Amino acid sequence: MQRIGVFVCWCGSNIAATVDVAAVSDTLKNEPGVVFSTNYQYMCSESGQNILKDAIRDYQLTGVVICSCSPRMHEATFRKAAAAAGLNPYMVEIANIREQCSWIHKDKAAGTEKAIILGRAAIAKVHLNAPLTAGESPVTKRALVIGGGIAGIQTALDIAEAGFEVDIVEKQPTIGGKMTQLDKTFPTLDCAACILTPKMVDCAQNENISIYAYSEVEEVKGFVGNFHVKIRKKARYVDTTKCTGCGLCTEKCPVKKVSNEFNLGLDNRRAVYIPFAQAVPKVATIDADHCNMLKSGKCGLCAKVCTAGAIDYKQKDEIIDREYGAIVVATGYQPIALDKYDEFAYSQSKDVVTSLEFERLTNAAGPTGGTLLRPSDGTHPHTLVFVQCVGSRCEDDGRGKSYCSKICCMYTAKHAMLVREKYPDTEVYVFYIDVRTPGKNFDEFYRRAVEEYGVHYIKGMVGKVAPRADGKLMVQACDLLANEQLHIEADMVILAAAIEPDPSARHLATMLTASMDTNDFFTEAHPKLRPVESPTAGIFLSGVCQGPKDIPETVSQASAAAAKAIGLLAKNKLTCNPCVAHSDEWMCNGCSACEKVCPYGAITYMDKEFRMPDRTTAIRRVASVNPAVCQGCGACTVACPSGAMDLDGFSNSQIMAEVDAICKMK
Amino acid sequence: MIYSYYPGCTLKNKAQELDRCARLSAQALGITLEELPEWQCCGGAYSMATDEIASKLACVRALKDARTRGHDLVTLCSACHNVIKQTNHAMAEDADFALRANNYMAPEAEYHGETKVIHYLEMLRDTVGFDKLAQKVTHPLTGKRIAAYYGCLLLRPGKVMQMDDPENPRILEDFIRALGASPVLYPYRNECCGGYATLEDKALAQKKSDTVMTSAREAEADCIITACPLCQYNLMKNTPEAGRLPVIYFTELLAQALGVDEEAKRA
Amino acid sequence: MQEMMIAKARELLKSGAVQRVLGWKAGEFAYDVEPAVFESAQELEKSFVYNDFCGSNLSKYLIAQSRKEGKTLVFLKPCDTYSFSQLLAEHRIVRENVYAIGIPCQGKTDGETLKGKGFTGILSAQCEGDTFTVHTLYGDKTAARADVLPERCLNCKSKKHMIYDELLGEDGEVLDSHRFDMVEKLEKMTPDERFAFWRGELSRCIRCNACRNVCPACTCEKCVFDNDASGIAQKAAADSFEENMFHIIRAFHVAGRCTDCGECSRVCPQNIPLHLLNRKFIKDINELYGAYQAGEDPDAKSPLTDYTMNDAEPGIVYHRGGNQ
Amino acid sequence: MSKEFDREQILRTSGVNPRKCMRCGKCSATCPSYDEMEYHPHQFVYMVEKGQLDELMASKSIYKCLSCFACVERCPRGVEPARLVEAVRLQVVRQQGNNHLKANDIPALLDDDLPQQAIVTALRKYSK
Amino acid sequence: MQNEMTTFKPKIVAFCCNWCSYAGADLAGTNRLTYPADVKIIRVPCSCRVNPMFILRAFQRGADGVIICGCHPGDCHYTTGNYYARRRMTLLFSMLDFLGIEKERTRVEWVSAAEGAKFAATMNDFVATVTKLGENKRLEDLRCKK
Repeated sequence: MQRIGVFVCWCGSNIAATVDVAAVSDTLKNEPGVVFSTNYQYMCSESGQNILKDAIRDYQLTGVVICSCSPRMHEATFRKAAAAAGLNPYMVEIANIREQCSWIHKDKAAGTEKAIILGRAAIAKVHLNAPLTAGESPVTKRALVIGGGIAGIQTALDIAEAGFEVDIVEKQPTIGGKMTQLDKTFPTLDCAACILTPKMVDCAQNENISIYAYSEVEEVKGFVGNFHVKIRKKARYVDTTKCTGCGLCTEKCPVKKVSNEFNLGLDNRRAVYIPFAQAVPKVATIDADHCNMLKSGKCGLCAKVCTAGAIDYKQKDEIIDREYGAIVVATGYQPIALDKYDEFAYSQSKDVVTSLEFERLTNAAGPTGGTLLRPSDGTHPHTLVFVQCVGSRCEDDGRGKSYCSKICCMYTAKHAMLVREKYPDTEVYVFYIDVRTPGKNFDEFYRRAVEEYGVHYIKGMVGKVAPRADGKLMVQACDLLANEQLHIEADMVILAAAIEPDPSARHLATMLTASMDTNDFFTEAHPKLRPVESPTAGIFLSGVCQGPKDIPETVSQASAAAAKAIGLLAKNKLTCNPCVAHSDEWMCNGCSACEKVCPYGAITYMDKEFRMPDRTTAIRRVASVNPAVCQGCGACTVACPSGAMDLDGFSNSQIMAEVDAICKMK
Repeated sequence: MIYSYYPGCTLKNKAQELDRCARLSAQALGITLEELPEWQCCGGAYSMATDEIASKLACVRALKDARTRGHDLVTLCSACHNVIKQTNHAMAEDADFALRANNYMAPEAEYHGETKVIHYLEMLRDTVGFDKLAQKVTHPLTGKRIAAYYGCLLLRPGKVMQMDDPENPRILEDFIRALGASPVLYPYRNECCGGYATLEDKALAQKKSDTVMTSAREAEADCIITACPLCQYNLMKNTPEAGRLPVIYFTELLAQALGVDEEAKRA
Repeated sequence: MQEMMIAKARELLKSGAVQRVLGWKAGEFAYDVEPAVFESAQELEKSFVYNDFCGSNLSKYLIAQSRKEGKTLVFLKPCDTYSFSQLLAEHRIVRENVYAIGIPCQGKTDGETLKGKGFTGILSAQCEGDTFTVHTLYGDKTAARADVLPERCLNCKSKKHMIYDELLGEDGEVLDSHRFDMVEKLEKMTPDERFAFWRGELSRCIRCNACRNVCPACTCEKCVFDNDASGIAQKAAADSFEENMFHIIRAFHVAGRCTDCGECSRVCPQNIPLHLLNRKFIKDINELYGAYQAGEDPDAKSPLTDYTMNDAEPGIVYHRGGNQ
Repeated sequence: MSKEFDREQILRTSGVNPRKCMRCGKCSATCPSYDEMEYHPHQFVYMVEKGQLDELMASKSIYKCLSCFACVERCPRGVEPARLVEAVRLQVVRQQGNNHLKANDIPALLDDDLPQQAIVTALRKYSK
Repeated sequence: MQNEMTTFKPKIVAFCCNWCSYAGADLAGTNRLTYPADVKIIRVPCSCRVNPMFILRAFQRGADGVIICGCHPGDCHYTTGNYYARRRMTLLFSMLDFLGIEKERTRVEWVSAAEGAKFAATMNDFVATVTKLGENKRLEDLRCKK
């Protein structure tokens, strides 16, 4: 018989307000095996933990039940405390009487009754607990960073700096991400390329960093410390070891009318291209969808002009198998499609552009060489209207996003300011619902746009943009403070489109078994206390893949994710989860059902000799679980008809004891 | 292909051309429109009030009748279409409204929005197909610059009407192309002409109609087509005569292109 | 056929190709035929039989026999070969130690069935064509063959042997049987009617474990119901509810593995149609996850250790099959 | 009738939850009758929420809505201000003797081409 | 009797996978979304850990409804666990229905860690459904010899 101690936490008033904690501890005192029962204000506090430790020693407890918050919150805390007092940490069970009891029930009697039942279930389980010892598994000392934008670059540099190998996988032909497309950055107005491209070069030159550009993650297997990843290196049809990035092929290619994605389709590129001058790696890529040679076998001009002999039309996708100890997700974002917001006439007029397109139109390396010109006729625009919150902060109706995209207020202030600075003859209107500028020097920046640059900030929304036959855009809007409807003849309208996670993230999350929220942003392990870790061990989050952020925030999070990954890689061994499956060889039939459902290949079979009761020997095929590989899902335990396969910590008898305790009441 | 057909009051009176040309064209396209025998006025405007039940029952009866007959219901007048479609949507989605409406009517056969309601244009697009329609055109309107006027009721609320993108529709433009003419895009084609206010506030109706008319004229259209008798009236009566483009029903254009209108006149 | 089989067995024993023969032996009464191991020609001569009462499925006995030194000759009827094949797939039989001879089967009757048809004092029985003659204490009685066969043989799913080393007689075809008719009939009942039906049937269970012992899919080294650690062991006496659980769990444990040999119902002393539970699973699997018959294709993935991304949701149960 | 009763009734009739409004003004930005209205669509939402109903119910603005559904279509929060305008109007015209358009007035307003639906809808919208 | 009927409090066992649904239940708590206290949650690592024996055992011991919650298909922490659970539970529920036991007493619902509201709504709905069915007699009666 176990000697069980019960500890009921008040959690201040969080539990005590709807659960009579004294009644719970008093009632549970009478349960079989319970030799000590108490309640305390904050069990997780140091004095609370001391109560636990003292009781374990004083009452020679062999099992502990804590009635408190969710085990997802403090199970580890209490296990550690128990271990400190000499009790096996896996002899601790938590009854969740906060999230799943006190917080959801208003009636104290009902709450108390339920808390008692949950306590009894935990006690019933502890009776069947056995001390478990965690095994250890080695750590592969290499990290994978998925996404080569500023987030991925910063994470990779920090990890490499700490002395660990790190691979960057980027689906585009170059690293750099969205930031390469930006002109200036708020609130300091330094040029994006000037601060980003040196970092890209650092990545290329750092011997600890390998860049897999134009590549995608194909498959992820394994677990924290031991991920096995397949990377698909897409065929560029260019031998990257030979290509010097001279760009001659990109000048000679006869296919000239391919929409240039780097400039968001505002101009064209060739079928063989280098996205931009500072690309890393600076090598050409042949776009197989448009290359004449690859489509019809007729051309071959680029191969002829390439003095390095780098063109290889026969190149195939390559699959690279790599092992990693940690994975950092940095998949970034994209602006939403605006086809569902055509009251702003985005698809009806070339002069209605997104803010990211506007960045290209003002960028010295952009299609207009940095001179702001109307895309429709190349004339200088005089009246510009910026519309905020296009698709952000919308009711969840499939049209837009319910969240604030966070970066638009600041980049719009930047755009407005830059336009007014460079072209003082312009009138610039910004229609806003709220101006949100929390950040260092952010509000000052916005105020400068208003006060020094004379940008017209108008509280209200644009209702309709009507492209007139003469090329003017009739903007119909509301000035809420003046209580009037405005009709502005504009030359350009710039829409601050909401941002959304990159669409590749959804599939990636499935491969990583990392959870996502309803907006497809990766979920963090704890919204406040573990913001850069995924709940899935060994997966870390960097940048906008976790939620909208600007560059400073992204870089901070990238470094934080790197620090977490470094902390993991610095360990030689990881403590395994001891709640793993094991097979009772005497009962095992060797039928292979368990092996077939194991997602980790943790089960193998061997022929084993048994001494039977009648002293004869028999050779039988039996299953054996590798505890370092098993992750403890329990799929095998249900596939096993004989019950030979069971799961430590969640055994058949333990779960049934819980079922019994819950069901047999009254 | 057989459809039940709900013409509506105006098509029996002031907008007979809209109806007549639609019937002739449907016949030429191999489509049978069976007019519901006992339809009543839809009410002209959909009441958004949740407690307006009785005023929607005429629509529910028509919808129920169409269900009994087993054919999808085709409408033509934009207003009727809007009212019937919104009523049908409410019967399907708003359980409380459906309960109360059903209680008013013969409760032995409850109605829950089973009938599919489509506009004549949707029938042309989805059943006939604009490519097939183009093949049947005998008198192509080549060279004509035609401005499609959608107004409000065909498109909005988009979630209910689901005919086309409410902000950038193309069904009428595709229709115009199928007839061999050139569609003219102009920004006010889906803005209100002020028609409902024509009795209450003539000046308002005139102002709104003029915006639409001016916008179409500036886009250098030869004429405007519409599916709505009230829009047609409003654009013709409440705009200054100078610079007014002819406003005709889209079915008139259709009958013309199919060559059926001439035949009718000869016969 | 019996003579051919004895001759074959004798020959293989004599040549040393096999060390023992697994077959059927006659008992006290004509219908008391039971599985037996023969190790010599004499034993074969003395009691080896193959007749209309050899219904029992020998494949399960191979688990023990194939682990013995040397080879075992086994005679397998078509439906026994399904079980044999399934057990091989589950690594339960050492294939090298088995020499399997497929034998034809036209359906097997048994004492219970005959008694159920009103035959008493049975001495022996034989079948000529479609006429079944029973010699009884009270004289010979005849019946049409179809009238004396149990349900499982009337709805025989296959006369084809799935696996064998050698064939005696002709091989048959997989048949279009009506074996799911009764399941369908039950599905069409209201839940109340179904409940009444099963209450009537299952309430007769005496938990003798005969079904479990005969079942070629119930081959666990130790049954979960006998396993203390499982938390459900040895509760039969304590709680009448256990029986329901026993039959549901047993059916679930053999789901995707049951070859539908019908032995469970044959041996049930209370005549509970237990095979209907298994057939319900087979029918559901066929309908939800594609046609599958355990024992048919050794390379096919068992439906319960397999999945597709687009499998039906459990909620489908609320909409399909059965009246409300 | 009390103000609170009116407010309750209007909220119920309209089915609108004015608390969903985030005060972006897109309804008023899009409204074709804006200049004809004393109180604009966004003000209807705000004023109903605050209970300033006397002003709204006395205002001619309630007859200016064209039922064009533009605000319904474009509201980012799904508030549907047109429903509120209609509900306030109904609250007025449903009261005895409050018909805005009287049958006797109609003949004077007619012309030969006016479609029936104009009359039907005017009666429906402005009278009880 | 009348009174007994109206105050019937069902016993509901909810098996929740640790990674999604248990976290979803925690989120429901964090957001103070209420559902009846009749629901008692048992934490399992994955929905594939739920053995049909547990469900039958719950019914045996007097549960009136059993619900299994797991990650959405495709989002399983262990990649494939819920796919197996989905097949197992589909077949088991179908069998219970075959035996004439009310199918509404069992349910599988996929609830992610972000779906606190869905968790609460699911539990409210399930409790309401089971309450309407009343006490679970059938499984207990099935072998009643009287």
